[in-house]
Amino acid sequence: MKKSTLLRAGAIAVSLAFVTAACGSDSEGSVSEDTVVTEDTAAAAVDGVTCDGVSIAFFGALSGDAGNLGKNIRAGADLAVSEFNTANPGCQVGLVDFDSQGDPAQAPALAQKAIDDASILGIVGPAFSGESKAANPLFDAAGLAIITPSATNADLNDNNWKVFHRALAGDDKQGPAIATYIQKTLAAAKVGVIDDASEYGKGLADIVKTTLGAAVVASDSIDPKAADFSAAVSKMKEAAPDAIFYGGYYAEAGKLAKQLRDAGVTATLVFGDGVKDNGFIEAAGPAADGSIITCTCADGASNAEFAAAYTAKFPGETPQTYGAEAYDAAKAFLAAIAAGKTDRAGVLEFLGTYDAAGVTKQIKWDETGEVAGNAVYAYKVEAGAIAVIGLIE
Amino acid sequence: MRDWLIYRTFWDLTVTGVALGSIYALVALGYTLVYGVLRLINFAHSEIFMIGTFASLITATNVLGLPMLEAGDYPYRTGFQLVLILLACLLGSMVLSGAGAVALERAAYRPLRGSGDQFGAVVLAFVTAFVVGLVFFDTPKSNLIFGIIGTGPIAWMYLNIFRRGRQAPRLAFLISAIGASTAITEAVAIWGPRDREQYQTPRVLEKKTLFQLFGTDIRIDYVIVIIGALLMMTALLLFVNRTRLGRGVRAVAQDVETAKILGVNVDFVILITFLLGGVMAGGAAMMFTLVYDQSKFNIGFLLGVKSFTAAVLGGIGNLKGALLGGIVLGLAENYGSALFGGEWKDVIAFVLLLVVLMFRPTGLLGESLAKARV
Amino acid sequence: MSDNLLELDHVTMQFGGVTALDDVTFAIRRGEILGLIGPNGAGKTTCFNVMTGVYAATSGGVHFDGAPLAGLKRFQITKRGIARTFQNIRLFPDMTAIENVMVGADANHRTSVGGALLGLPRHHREEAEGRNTAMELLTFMGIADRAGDAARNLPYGYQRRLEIARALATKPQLLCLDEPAAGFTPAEKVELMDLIRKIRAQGYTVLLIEHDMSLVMGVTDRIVVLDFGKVIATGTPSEVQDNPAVVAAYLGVPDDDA
Amino acid sequence: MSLSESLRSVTSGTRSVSRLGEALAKQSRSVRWSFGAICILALYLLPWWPNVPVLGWIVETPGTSFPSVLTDQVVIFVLVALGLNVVVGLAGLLDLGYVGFYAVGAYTVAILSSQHANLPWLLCMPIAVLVSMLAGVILGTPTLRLRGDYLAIVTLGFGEIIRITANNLHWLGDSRGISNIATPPSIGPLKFGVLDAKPYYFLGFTTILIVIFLLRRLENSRVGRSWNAIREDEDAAELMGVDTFKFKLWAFAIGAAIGGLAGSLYAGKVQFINPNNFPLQLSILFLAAVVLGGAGNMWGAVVGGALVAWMPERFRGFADKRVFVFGVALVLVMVFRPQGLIPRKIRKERWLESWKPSTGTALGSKE
Repeated sequence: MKKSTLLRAGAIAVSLAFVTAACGSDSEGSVSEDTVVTEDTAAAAVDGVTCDGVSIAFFGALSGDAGNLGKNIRAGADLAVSEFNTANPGCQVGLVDFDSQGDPAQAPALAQKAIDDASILGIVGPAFSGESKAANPLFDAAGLAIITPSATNADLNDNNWKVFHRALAGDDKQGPAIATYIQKTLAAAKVGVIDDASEYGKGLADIVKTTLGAAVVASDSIDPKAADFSAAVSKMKEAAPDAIFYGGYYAEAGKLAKQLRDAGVTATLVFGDGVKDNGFIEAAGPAADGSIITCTCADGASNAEFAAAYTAKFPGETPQTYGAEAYDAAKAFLAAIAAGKTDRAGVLEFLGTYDAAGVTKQIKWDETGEVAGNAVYAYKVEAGAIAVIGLIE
Repeated sequence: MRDWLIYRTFWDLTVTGVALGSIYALVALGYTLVYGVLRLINFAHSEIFMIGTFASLITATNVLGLPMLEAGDYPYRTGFQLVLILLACLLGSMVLSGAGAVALERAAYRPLRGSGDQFGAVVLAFVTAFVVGLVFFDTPKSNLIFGIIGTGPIAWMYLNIFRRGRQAPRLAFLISAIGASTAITEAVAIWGPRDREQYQTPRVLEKKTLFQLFGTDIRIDYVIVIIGALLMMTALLLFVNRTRLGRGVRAVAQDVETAKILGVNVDFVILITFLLGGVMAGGAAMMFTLVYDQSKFNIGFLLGVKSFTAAVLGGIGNLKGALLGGIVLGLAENYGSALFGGEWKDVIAFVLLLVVLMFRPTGLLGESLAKARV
Repeated sequence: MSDNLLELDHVTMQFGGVTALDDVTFAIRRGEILGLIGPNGAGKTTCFNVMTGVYAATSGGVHFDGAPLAGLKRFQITKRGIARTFQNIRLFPDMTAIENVMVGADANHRTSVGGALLGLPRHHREEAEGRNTAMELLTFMGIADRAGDAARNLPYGYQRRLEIARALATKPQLLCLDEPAAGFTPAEKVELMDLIRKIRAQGYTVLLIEHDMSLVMGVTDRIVVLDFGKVIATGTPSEVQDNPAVVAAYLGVPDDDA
Repeated sequence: MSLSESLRSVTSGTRSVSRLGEALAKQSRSVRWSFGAICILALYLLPWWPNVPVLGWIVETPGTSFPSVLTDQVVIFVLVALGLNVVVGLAGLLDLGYVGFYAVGAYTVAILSSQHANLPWLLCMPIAVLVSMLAGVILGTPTLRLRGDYLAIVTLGFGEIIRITANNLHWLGDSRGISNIATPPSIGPLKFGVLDAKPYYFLGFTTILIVIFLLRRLENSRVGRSWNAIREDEDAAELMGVDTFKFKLWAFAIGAAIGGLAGSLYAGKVQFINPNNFPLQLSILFLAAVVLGGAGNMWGAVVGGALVAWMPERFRGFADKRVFVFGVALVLVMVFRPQGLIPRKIRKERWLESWKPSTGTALGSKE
């Protein structure tokens, strides 16, 4: 029973993979055409692809403090690869892990190892912005294509890395969208902004602050390693804003939300994609209720096919943040392999013309590696779960 | 704008600062006691605190059966039941932290003093066998069994090596402490049910405002923390100054050799010192979970560093200094964060320490546990 | 130039409420062996510590070779020409005997980081000079056979002598010995007395704190007696021996207790 | 084989190493020199060791690039351990914020070659060393008067202050860090690019050799003796004429300079730094490296630094558990070998055997 579900889901996914492959060569193909082509190519492709000794790699934290996030991302890539391998007995693609622990100090040596492994044709990752900056120059020099499913830092694409791609919009898209949401949808006149002084959190908070301008009545930074945020809480309590945006990760967001509510702050809490994790709800408890979370990531769970395939491969689990993006990223590489690209230059070139419907969005990159479209989704915490509200206009 | 804010929020910051400072102070006591007696920075004391927060969690959920969250709401309790739960958690924290501190002393420090005993040998042997087992086994259970089987012969061997031990250099104690700290933290992170994620302790105390002071809400949890810290502090001072064992602690703090000649059982006194420090850290841990209701494997590290800073600020080895240092540090961090922004919090703490040491090289109240009665 | 090498001028030293030295005045003449005696807690070692800069006197001053010592750091006082040993041996335990002495000899050297890094001629000259000084002193003290051993591994008598050798290596004018015979057998004490005389014969001035009366009486030229931080007698050994105040202090005559 | 047995074999291993050293010391100068030359040559070829059978299996770092591990971790840790050993092992000053100096060196290069100017690495490196040294003096001047353990917490604070300042000041690149840091200039076949780590290793190893050479000179001089004396008994040292403050400050400054040197090498290699490269935990790891190897013994520091850097990469397969194992190993090594793997040795004065009294006696030379 389970197995058949798996197979069915696999077949669907594989067909999707081959759509993308077909589209790769046919760069003019539109979305509607794709869906039409799907049915035809799926059957034809099963015996079509042969390859030997090729693999793609996952680069990101699998252990250490950020390990859980990395495991979720890797799962998406893993799903795509195993679907591909099931469908192509003649082309078994490997998935090699590079566990950076999210540490920029370890990243260059791992990147070097990935580069030295000639079978690796593409990298899903690096997962974080810091390690991206440390590792990407190496990938760039080696001409090894990367698609990051999660590093959203705004200035990553300013580095003229020709190998750089990302499967979701950057914080330069997310920040203004958050500001818009706060001002338009929440209609907040007074806004408080807090960040965790990290690259991601402060970067996002700064964009939000700049966009909101005079509406920001109070702002502060917290030390994410500390347990007590009373200085920031007192400040917010005094300024009594209508909404508070926090730029940072979910663990601290949970503690902060709780302390804000305990102090009697009633403002609507707004967070960025770093908070989109069940850990936030667990940490904040009832204090999380009604919080708004934005993400440039799509909700993988709301794509029924993808969610079903995911649960089939990882029983009892549902797609987590960035899992769907990682799936799309891996699919792009697999499409390249399916199109007969077996060297890095070929894969890189292929990505430049890639244009296919992914689980999350239409995947097509501009010259800087930014994915087309500025989709930023809003989510809301309701009854102990993060539910998607929709796109932020 | 900032000046206006700090004026209006001054009393708010004072209350939270004193509450956080009280927790610093209780943890600082452990550093100060051990330092006063052994001249050792007990780097692993932060993990004793961490164990305490988990003890509170285990007592509340596993022993008392409280749920972490009740239908999306906190499992508030009131009246007699509330007091009982809080006391049980306090007891659990104190017992486990105290036991942890004692075990730490006997396994990681005592062998370095050249007087390692069976207990230390067994603990070290078990850990050794366990680590070796990691090479062969993947599941914690089989590893555990392997560890227990391996313990016997290795412990016997260790005991023999202990017998010819002599006092190690002080740096060795520090590194052993760092090693123990790393091992404890990582063990919780690896084999804890939630890995490296945060744990939530059930919130049984509703954080009601008791009264207002200078326009600031005074919450019940802060009041409990401040009063609790003062009570524990007083009890410790009474113990050290009024009891025979306390005199022993002071004697060893003053001069180990003389104390030995006078017939004080130095190893036992050191054990008591660690126990006291652990119990205080356990109390601090329970109060910590009361205010912040959460815990994590690495929660002790930064808090430990801060508490040690507080101990030095007040004058290391000085019990009252630990209290003063903790509260001064808690307040300085709060006021400083409000003035300069929270991202500078730790800078403020350390600059304060530097400035104080510049003018008072042995801290605010001077050092010496031996003179704690002054 | 005055005849006195070192003068204590109305030195008072208080710790909190306790007066350890009370208006102490005495002088050490060039080339003599002066004994500083007194019952336990009389302030002898405190007196030493004030002289060598460990404590700054509460009031009064110390003059050495005609110049005040106030405000000088300890190592500067050593370089001026006062060297000392310690009541409880304080060698550098993990360094060899020869290194211990060379640290003393280094007081007269000037090579620092730059010179050592570049291997300047002065560095080599001073190293050679230090080794020679150190070996000769060890030979002089009769402990050269253990020159290469760690100080902690030397027998007790050797350690005491090594401390003297280390102090002498600083080329002092005044050598201060703090109970050098503590723990010695009578035979060793006799040897030590010879040694002190030999040191004096080389032109050093010696200040000796000692408990053992026979040693003090046998070797010193003059004696200063301290009791409760006050100088109660000064004179030759025989004068001091007959001084009733000294006898009272040592024997604890009841009316002195008041 | 149980861990304690392997511990014992490590012990006997270091013992046989020291026995080898003793045996070598008895040999003639030419034998000793050629042995040293062979060792140095072999170490220069370290990046190729994984290709050697058996030895290769031992040293290789599965899952990550061995030459990069050498340059990014091993060389840096060895240099840092050498520098910290001056402070902790020789002068006996407990420094828990050594990462601060490492950061100052790396940031100086980053600022001068990328963030605010475009100076070449070769010019930035000496400036970085000087700036770190200056940082050492600035931190040391007020704090070295404090007693031992107060120094520990103050230095720890210093390391954090450096990191947080770098994290919060836009001028220092804040939390985003600084990219595009200049690499060392290529000389002939040695191309300091992005992909080949070997030139960096040769540079790093040469730097280590030079640092060892210079430190040996210091150790065998009045400076080294003064440091030892301060470590053994500070009060006695000062009363023997050692200007303790000056030499402690020198120890601090030299340690800081070497830390800064390591930082400048690191920045030049990876070309990107951010404050997360310099966490407080790294200071503690550095200290562990020195003490594990044997505080006060330069070779101990080298071995300790190399082991602490290399082991986690060698045992990547253990993922999370390696940190736990490292903690346990620290305790066990300290319990059974408290002086470190290669303990400090009593100096052998080779000249003692051939010493003959000179004409002028030391005592007679007085007036």
